[in-house]
Amino acid sequence: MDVPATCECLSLVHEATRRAALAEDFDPAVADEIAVAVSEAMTNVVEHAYRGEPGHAVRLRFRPGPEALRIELEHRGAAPKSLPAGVDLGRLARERRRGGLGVHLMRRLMDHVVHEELAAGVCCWVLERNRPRSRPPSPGSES
Amino acid sequence: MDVPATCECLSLVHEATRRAALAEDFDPAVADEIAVAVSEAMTNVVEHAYRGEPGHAVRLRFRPGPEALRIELEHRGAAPKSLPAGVDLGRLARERRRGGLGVHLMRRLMDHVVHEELAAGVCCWVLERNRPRSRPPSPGSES
Amino acid sequence: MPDLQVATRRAADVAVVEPKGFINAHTVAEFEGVLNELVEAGDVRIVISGAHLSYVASAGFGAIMGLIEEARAGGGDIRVAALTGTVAHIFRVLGFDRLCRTFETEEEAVLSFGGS
Amino acid sequence: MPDLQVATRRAADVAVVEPKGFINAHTVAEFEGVLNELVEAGDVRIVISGAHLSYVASAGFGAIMGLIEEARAGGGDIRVAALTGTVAHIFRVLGFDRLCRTFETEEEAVLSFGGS
Ligand SMILES: Nc1ncnc2c1ncn2[C@@H]1O[C@H](COP(=O)(O)OP(=O)(O)O)[C@@H](O)[C@H]1O
Ligand SMILES: Nc1ncnc2c1ncn2[C@@H]1O[C@H](COP(=O)(O)OP(=O)(O)O)[C@@H](O)[C@H]1O
Repeated sequence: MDVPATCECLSLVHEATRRAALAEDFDPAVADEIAVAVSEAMTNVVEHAYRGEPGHAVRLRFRPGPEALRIELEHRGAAPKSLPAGVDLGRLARERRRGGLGVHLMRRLMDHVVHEELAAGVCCWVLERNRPRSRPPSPGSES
Repeated sequence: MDVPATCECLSLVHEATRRAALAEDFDPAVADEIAVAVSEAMTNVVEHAYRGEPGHAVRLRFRPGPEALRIELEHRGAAPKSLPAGVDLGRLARERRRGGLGVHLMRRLMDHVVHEELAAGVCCWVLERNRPRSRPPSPGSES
Repeated sequence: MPDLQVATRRAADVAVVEPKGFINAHTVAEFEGVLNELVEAGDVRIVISGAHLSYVASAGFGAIMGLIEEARAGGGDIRVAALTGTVAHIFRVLGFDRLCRTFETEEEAVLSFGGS
Repeated sequence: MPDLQVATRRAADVAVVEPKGFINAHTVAEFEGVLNELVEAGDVRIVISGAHLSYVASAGFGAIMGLIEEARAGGGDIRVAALTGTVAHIFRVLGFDRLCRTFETEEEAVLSFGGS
């Protein structure tokens, strides 16, 4: 599905993602988390990959698999040279920084987050959230 | 939910609507019909109410009720002076017309379709699709 | 996979147009462009194969409506094949089965034009 | 109902900011604008009441992060109350409970500033 790469579409992307996750039997609370993570990836594409320029698109795909729900956001913008490994909130606050949390939040909410270069000029955020496992009975764990 | 009033958002509106209808337990085939009808209303707002001008928004609301799923598309564009009562396909084709089917299709797919003026300058497409009824047993109908 | 891709094949003197994806007011230009080019080039025996369409909004049916009489005036026609699900339903709901001949398969639609 | 509405109330010398809806990179300007104005006016004892927020993306937390030390430098603080569901979860997940004091209710948050 092609979506205009603008922040004005964030609420609709959020809602479509939330409903896709619910349809895949994720709990409502988890569906919300997945939707927030996908909104972060969309924001990243709009603000960093396309630098806020108008007229670009993001191709959004929901790919349910047996183990996980995979969501891809394909774009033709800039690839990040490097991504922050973690964040130091206290430092960011002392430096009056208002950003720098997006990638960190995606990683905290999802089980797998990568930015791939599929081909020259074609990039993709790939986010996966594992399906809940019915925990196998661990022998001797009864108290 | 505020959505940019552009045709580029149609696929996302379609998908969000389809999933909202599925979540309300409509059959997949009916959910597709509802999504097409809402896409037609969105197209109408973009092309007629806002005349294709950029920078406008549509406020999209899903309102599930006990009898029907109601969908509202609120906008601040032009209200239609009149709407076509029906269509004569043969005549439209002979006149080489490429449009004029949108409102007709909305009406055929939904149980209730109106365009309301909520306040000065604020208009709203209201579309409703009734929930399927478990048919009441009609006495003496058994053969 | 973009939202719509339109392939054109030839089967004898019939042009088979195969849109893949969905047709709405945003993607219709692509579909209409292909039909326009065929009709303008006098390539007016056209079959639209719907096998790979997930949905078609009124804009897509409008593109057929706007060109079918032109194709007929040129001695051809626009015929439709392999509609399924919601697309077939909306086709009927709009009354297109009275405007436009439909066939179960692409082969039948192509054969319906007769050889040349 | 727009996507976000931000109301501001006063409780003694504390400004209570109550955003309603959701905060993402599109709506954050509205939220940030209100916080900015308060801090710039020296109105630096701020409580954000989250009771009517459905979700907050990183942009919303970023707005708090970017202003909290300014508010503290002016003798005030930004404190947060009544977070629920996903908003409370993301607040913790980002580690904001170490940056910013939170309270169950708006009243507790207001009282935490002490009278004046
Ligand atoms: N797609 C990208 N292209 C270029 N640089 C990027 C990209 N994504 C992230 N970065 C870099 O990583 C930093 C942190 O990104 P992110 O966590 O998304 O922060 P923010 O929340 O401010 O967008 C950015 O400030 C930017 O320097
Ligand atoms: N919101 C509107 N504002 C003004 N005119 C309208 C509006 N909606 C419909 N109309 C009028 O009704 C006609 C038919 O509308 P519609 O069925 O939506 O056709 P189309 O499929 O070409 O958009 C339009 O050509 C237009 O003249």
